[in-house]
Amino acid sequence: MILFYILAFVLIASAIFVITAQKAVYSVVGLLVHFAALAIMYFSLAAEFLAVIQIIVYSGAILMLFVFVIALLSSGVAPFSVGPNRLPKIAGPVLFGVIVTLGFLVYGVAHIPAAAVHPITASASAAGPVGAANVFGSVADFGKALFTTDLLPFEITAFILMVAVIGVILLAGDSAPYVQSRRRARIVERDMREAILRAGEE
Amino acid sequence: MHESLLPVALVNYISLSLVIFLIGVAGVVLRRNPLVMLMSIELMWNAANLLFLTFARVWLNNAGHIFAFLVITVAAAEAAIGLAIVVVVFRARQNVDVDEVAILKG
Amino acid sequence: MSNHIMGVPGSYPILFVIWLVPLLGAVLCWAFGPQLKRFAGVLGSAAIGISFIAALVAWGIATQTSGAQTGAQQPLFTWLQGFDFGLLLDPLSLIWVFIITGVGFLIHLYSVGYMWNDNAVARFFAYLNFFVFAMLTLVLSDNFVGLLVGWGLVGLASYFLIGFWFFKPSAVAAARKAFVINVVGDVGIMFAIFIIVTKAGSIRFADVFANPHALDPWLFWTCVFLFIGAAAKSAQLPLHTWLPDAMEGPTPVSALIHAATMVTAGVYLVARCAPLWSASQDAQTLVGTVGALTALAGALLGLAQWDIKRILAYSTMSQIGYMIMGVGVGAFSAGVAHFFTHAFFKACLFLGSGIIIHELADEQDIRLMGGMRKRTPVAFWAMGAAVLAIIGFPGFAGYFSKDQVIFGALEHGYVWMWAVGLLTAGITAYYMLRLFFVTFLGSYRGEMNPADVGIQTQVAASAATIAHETHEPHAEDHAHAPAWIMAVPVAILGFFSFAAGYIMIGPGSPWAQFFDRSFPHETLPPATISEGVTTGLAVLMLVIGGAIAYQRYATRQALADAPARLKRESETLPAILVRLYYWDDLIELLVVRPSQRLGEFFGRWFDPHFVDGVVREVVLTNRFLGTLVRSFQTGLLRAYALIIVFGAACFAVYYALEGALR
Amino acid sequence: MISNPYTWADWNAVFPLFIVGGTAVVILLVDLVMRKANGWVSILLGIAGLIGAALVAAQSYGQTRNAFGGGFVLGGFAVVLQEVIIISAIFSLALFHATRRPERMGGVVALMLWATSGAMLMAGAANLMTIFLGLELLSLALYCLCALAERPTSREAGLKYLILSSTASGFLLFGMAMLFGASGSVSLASLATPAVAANPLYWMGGGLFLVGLAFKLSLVPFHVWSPDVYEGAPLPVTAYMSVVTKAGTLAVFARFVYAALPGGASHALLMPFFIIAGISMIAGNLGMLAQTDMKRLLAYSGIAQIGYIVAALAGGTALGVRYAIYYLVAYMFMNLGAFAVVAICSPTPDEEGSRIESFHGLAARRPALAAAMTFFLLALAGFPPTAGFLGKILILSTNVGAGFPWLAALLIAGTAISLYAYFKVIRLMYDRHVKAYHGAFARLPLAYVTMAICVALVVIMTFYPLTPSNVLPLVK
Amino acid sequence: MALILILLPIVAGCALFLLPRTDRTISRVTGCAVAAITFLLPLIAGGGGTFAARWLSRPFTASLHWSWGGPAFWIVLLLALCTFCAVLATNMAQTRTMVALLLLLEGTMMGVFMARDILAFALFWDLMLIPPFFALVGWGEHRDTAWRYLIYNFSGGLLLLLSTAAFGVLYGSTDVIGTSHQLVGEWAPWIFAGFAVAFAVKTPLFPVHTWMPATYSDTPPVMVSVVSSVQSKAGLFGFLVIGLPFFANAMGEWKWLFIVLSLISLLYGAFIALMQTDAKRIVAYSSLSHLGLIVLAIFSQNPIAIQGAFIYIVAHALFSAALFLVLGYIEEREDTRSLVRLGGLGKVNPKLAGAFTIAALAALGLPGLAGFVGEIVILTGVFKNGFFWPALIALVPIVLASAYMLRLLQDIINGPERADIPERRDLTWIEGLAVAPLLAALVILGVYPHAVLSAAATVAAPTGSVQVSSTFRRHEALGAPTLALGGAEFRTERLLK
Repeated sequence: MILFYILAFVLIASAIFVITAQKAVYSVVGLLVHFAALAIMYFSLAAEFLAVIQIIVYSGAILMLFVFVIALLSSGVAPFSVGPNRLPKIAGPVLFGVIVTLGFLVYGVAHIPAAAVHPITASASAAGPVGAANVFGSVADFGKALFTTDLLPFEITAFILMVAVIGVILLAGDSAPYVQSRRRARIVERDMREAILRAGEE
Repeated sequence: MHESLLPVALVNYISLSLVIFLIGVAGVVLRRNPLVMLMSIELMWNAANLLFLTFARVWLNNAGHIFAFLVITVAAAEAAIGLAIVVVVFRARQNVDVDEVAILKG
Repeated sequence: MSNHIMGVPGSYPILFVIWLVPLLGAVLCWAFGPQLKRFAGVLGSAAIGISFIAALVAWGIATQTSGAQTGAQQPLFTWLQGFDFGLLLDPLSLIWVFIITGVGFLIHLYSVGYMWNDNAVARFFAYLNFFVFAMLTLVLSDNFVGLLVGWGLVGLASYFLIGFWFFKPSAVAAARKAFVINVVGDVGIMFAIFIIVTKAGSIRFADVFANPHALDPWLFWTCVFLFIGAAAKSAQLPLHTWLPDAMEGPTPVSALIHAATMVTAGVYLVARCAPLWSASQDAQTLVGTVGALTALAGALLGLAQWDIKRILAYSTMSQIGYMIMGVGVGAFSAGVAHFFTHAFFKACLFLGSGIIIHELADEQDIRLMGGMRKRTPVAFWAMGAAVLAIIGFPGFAGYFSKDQVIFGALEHGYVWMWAVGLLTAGITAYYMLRLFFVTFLGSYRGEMNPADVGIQTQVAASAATIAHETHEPHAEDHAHAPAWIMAVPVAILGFFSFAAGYIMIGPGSPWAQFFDRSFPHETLPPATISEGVTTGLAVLMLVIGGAIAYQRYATRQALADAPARLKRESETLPAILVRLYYWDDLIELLVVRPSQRLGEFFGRWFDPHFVDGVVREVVLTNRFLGTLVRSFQTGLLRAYALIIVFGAACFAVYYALEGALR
Repeated sequence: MISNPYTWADWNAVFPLFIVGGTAVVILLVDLVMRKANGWVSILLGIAGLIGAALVAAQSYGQTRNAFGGGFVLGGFAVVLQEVIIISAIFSLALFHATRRPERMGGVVALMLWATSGAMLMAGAANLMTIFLGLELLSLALYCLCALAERPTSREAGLKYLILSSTASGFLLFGMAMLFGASGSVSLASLATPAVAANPLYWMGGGLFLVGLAFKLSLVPFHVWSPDVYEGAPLPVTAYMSVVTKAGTLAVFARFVYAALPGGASHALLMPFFIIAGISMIAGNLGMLAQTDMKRLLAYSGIAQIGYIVAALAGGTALGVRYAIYYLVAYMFMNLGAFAVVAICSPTPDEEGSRIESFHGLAARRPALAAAMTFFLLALAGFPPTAGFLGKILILSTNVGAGFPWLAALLIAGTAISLYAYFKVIRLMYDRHVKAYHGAFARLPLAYVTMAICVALVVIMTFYPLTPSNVLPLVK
Repeated sequence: MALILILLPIVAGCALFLLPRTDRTISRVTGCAVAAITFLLPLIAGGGGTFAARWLSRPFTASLHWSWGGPAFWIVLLLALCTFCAVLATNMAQTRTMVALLLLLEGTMMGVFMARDILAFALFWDLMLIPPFFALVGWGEHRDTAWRYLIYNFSGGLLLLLSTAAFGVLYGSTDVIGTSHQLVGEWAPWIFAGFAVAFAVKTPLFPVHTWMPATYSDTPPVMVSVVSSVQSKAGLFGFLVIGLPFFANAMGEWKWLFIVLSLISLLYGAFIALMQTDAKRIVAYSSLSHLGLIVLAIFSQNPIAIQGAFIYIVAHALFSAALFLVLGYIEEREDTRSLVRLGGLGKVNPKLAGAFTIAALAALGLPGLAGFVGEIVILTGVFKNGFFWPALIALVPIVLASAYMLRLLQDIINGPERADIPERRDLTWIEGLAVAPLLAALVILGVYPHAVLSAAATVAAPTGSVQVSSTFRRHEALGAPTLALGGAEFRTERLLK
């Protein structure tokens, strides 16, 4: 319980840091903290596999990508803000209003359910596909679901990853000489496909 | 529904993820740096993930886990493409200030 | 009683001859005009002549009786469902047919000479024949719609003939004025027809007159609307102003249309609808009043005119006033009688004046005439007879008919109309004799400076010049027509101006017998003043008027200083008469101008800027809204994000509320 | 070992989708092998694969199959939508300038095919997971495709699309999470119970879910991205996006309307959506008024047109979904036909968009093209005798019958406004007083074919208005 | 058979575009031949020439259903005649294009007038806007005229569409023209209002008329002769075949509004025509005035008045076509249509003047010509139904008509000759042939209108009888809806009263 509040504090603080940090690199650091806290939160929710994935994929892959790009772009002079702030003056109040409105939303969702949710729990709980409490969230449980009931989404992710790969190659290789990008594409593509196959075998 | 499996009340989880989500929203609107915008979007998606896992726990339904896994995968792909686009924009302009990227309007 | 007047149904081919031969003449003249040239006149006259002969032949069928019916009725065809057309020849229409074709024939003949030098002679005769056809349609129709068709067509013919010299702006304007005022009359009749169709369920005279009270409570209004038509056509107050202007047409046209026939259509209408008028006392009073006032007003205006044709026009107006008064108050036979005699003497006067005008190369101002007795003796004698007729000189045609009318008013109980009739008779005597004296006596003043006789130069000169220019002589010859062509008709008409009245003396006269079955008989209380006294008073008025005219214009003294007197008189005429009671100005001010202003306001301002402006506003609003929509499209990524977030927030509020309130 | 719970029947249901996705891989391989080939090989291969997929998918029409435990429901509705998506993809491929950058053609076609498979997945997706994945597969491919042209506007379009779409996906995901929380299941069918409807989470989740859909459909006010992205993206991609994104999302929306709504809740739940559909009809047409770029104009037009289509679903009547499909198909042909003409007339195909100037005096230069363009614009405006006309009639009658006369009135008002914009283009083509544009026409044989087919079908659809009869129920 | 009348002109019109741009002879010969065929075919074949094919079965029954029988017969002949005359009179730089547009216009209007299905009616209703629009784009003097024409009429068309949809949903079928079935219920007046606005715009009626003067003065005369004579009758025809048979009650509810508007149109158009100087605008505003009379007739709902309306439709078509053709000739010769600059044409061009005179006289309602018949019959009927004041007020514009028509006529053909008038040739025989049939028809119709009215009787029949209201047939939706949609279902119930 204490853990939850600590994590909640860390999560919110790091999130605010992410969006307020002066430099993009600081934001990345904030995000790293955020993801780490989130992974712990996932553990507390009995989602061990997801927690691991969170660390590996987000912190390990995505954030590294961000760092690379920041490094790449920072070679220029002040690439992130070169002109005046063009956002209309009205934007501040509007955003404030929006946040307040969504605060209202929090209020609504947080306080109404107490009356509304409970009556249905009994009837609804029987309906859902419910796993056993002890194995819930384990890697085996997760893997089984991934390769049986939710096999189709998993297959689709293969396409998504291929899109990402080919897309990035086409975009990034745009101004590079043709042959090189072509070769690179081939290699990356083969690697991706192997990775997907491997994932499928697991 | 097995709300008792949660360490604290469900409301707290929902509120937490909402707050993180809103912070992400604010980040998208307030920041001019596309990289930070992308990060803010990651915050939003992660808030959703947190919610998925919470409800997966409550309902003892690992579909939420699968969903969260898929979201992470998609987020990775999306981040890769997003960064690539940022890079190509940068190549053309030597900066990536989103307030300056406004040729298209009207 | 009143259903006596409708003809015996049957097949009467002769009616088609009367009716359609003029149309044939018109078509031939129109189609073969370039080939016919002057022979168009011969052809046109022949057509009318045939028609006249046919009318004579048809005397028998027109007066035949069968049971309650008199005359001949020839069904034609179903114009529309419930609107059956047919021809009707009964004594009343026969009289009109006689005048139209008989006097018409003479005028046609005269026109051959009058239009000798005009290029468009074929067109002229085509119009003239067409007019005769239209007028015959009017009087031969056995129903109101057919009558209205004829009514409109004579208006058209009149329009064509007034504007015959269509390159002359004044003629064109006069034609338009005549037509428009006549359309006012047409719509009046139209409205009467609505009432008749609605109430009586038929448009045939026979059915409507069988029971006039079927029109109640609209009977009076039917009469009023019919009379609007009559007033417009017959130049009664207040729709009279077109008639003097109509003198812009060639003189034979004035004689035929604007004196003898068309303008008396109103008299015909009232006489034809005698059963309606008999049934409505109010209508009698109204129409009699208008007639009497018109008679007086026309005569007064005649005092202030110098243009020979305009004087005659006002006298026509005045005389038709008599007729209308006659038929209006119920003295139908008397009114028709005055029409009959008037046709002769007025046609004679116009044709005679035409000879003078022709002689003087289109000069029409009597102040520039004088001494015409020697130059145009035929005109002098014929017009002399006609003037005596019009002023009601005992023994001449007008004496008998006018007397009947004036006494008829008294007989029907309208004493003041009787008095007005007598007064008008005196005035008529004065101005007609003035016309006669100034024109024919003394010495010729045509070589004088117009200003010396009181003519405002610009007006007179321009009129004369334009009149000069209008005649476009044939290239090949400038010769005048043989004199007899114009003289003979005038002479014949002059004779009838004298003689036509003798058929109508006394209660058992041929005239009275002829119309015995045509008009409703009424038993009237004996008049307070006997007919003899009336006649005596009329003659007295005539003598007074004539004496003044003689004293002023015909004595040796007067003839000697005629120019100076004319000048003085021209300058001292009362303005109200010179400006025609300001009636034209008033119409201009109250009707024409407002209409034009309204038209301009609507057309120049209201339509483009208001009605269309509203539409344009809508379009502009659209443009503005389009700009508004696009103004959100700033191109700023963050602004877009904000808009989306804002929209999402709105959604969220809605769903939070919906979810919570559920 | 884990036993696979799914049989061949399940895999058959998604077979067309994998044909398309597989073709993309084949194209990449062929591209590797045949280095010297110009882009036509890729395009023709892609078209062949799509046609194959279309034929296979057509086999399933007339049967309803519930594959993958409710993840994918194949039936009349899904098949029709898949066919729409495939045809749009074929017609869009036909608009590519294959010879311009042949070395990239393979990748581009592959991306487009994957996007197509994503949209096809959406057409049958019946649980939140497949919906999300289909949507993202489509979107991710489109981000790349949008940014691919070598001009700043294209990059900008890619960036804007990516950021905004991801943000909207965030809303969508959050909504999905709440829906999951409300029912404890990711299946749409399980949402359709009264008990779930009593849960505020369901309402909030449904609302955010609809925000995400509204963004993809580009309904006002979530439309802001579409004019910019359409203008910036390469023309074939714009053409593709204008139909496929909408078709896929519409499929999801229709399934949500017809399958995921518990009794009694639908009216209140969907009302905001129909309101913004109504606003879109007006605002989209207003936005068109002063545009000078054809793609942008058609983007605004698309905003309005999707408003009409969504309006057809108002009231959730049985006929409404059929008419929505009818109008969608009509819109596909009209819009793609118009894009084909624009593609042919674009002065410099891969550079600065398609300015309206290139249509000035077109009637004198290429009467047939001008006539075709006129026809398509008339069709979009709802003039007879086009499917746009009949489609509007059908939607109007649905709205009136379902108790949404105000939507019908807005449709009428919007159409009236749209006239200006469409007829401005028509007038510019025919007006002799306008200075004619003189530029080359693109050599796109396939685009001419597309144009001809579209004209024919738009007319034929008017007089033989076939609508699929077995589209309901959407969930077994 | 009926389909031939629609497709032949359209196909021929499209085919003409294959000819070279400069062609004059072939296109005119073809055009005349097509118009002649469309004129003769119904005459020779007789009957209804019905073509019917099922089009929609849901959400309501609709058919592609056309027939030239009944009231459409005379309008079809009229349209073919006017097209024939217009094609014959076409003589301009772009003859081929103009003839093609005229044929397209004919074909599309055939589709309107022969329609036996409201949806088919609506289909061609919008379609017939296209040829004049292109004529305005190609030849118009002002840029926004084409817009005005299109926006107004298409907006009306959209309301027509909305009402058609509502009609179909409520009644179950749109394949109804030629039958009579009274619609009642709270929605009926509003459905009718949609129709009525569309018809009023097309006619046009007072507040929505501003497209008309501009269009009539800007469009080439040959095109406007067809537009003003026949196309403007589509709205009135709609009132006759859709309004009266199905919405007699609704019309009764809107009666006074439309009567007042029609009276305003009558007076307003007449007053404006009084002061215009553009000859074509005078005729345009006179059309506003004249057609107001027909609207008055229709809304008086008197059988006689409706007969009169029918005959006046034909009469107005004939004389407005003739007037515009003649004005076209004049404009072609003198290069102006300003009354200020024209004058004295009658002397040199007597045939032209004669044709012009007859047409103008018919327009001002001279007894003996067709216009008069319509006026008197209409107003008789109006009066008969107790509309005293409307009938009386409607007489005023007749007087005004004589004033403005004579002004038009006289200012052009009368008066002194103008020295600066360039061309001085009289009508050629082809030009004469183009107006002669119209003028002849005016005379014949004026003298013997019974022939046309016996056809018109079929239109007026339903109004004379007592209307029996009935419940609507409810359309059967396909299958059962999967969901009971509470609110929506409730509203549906109320709508389907």
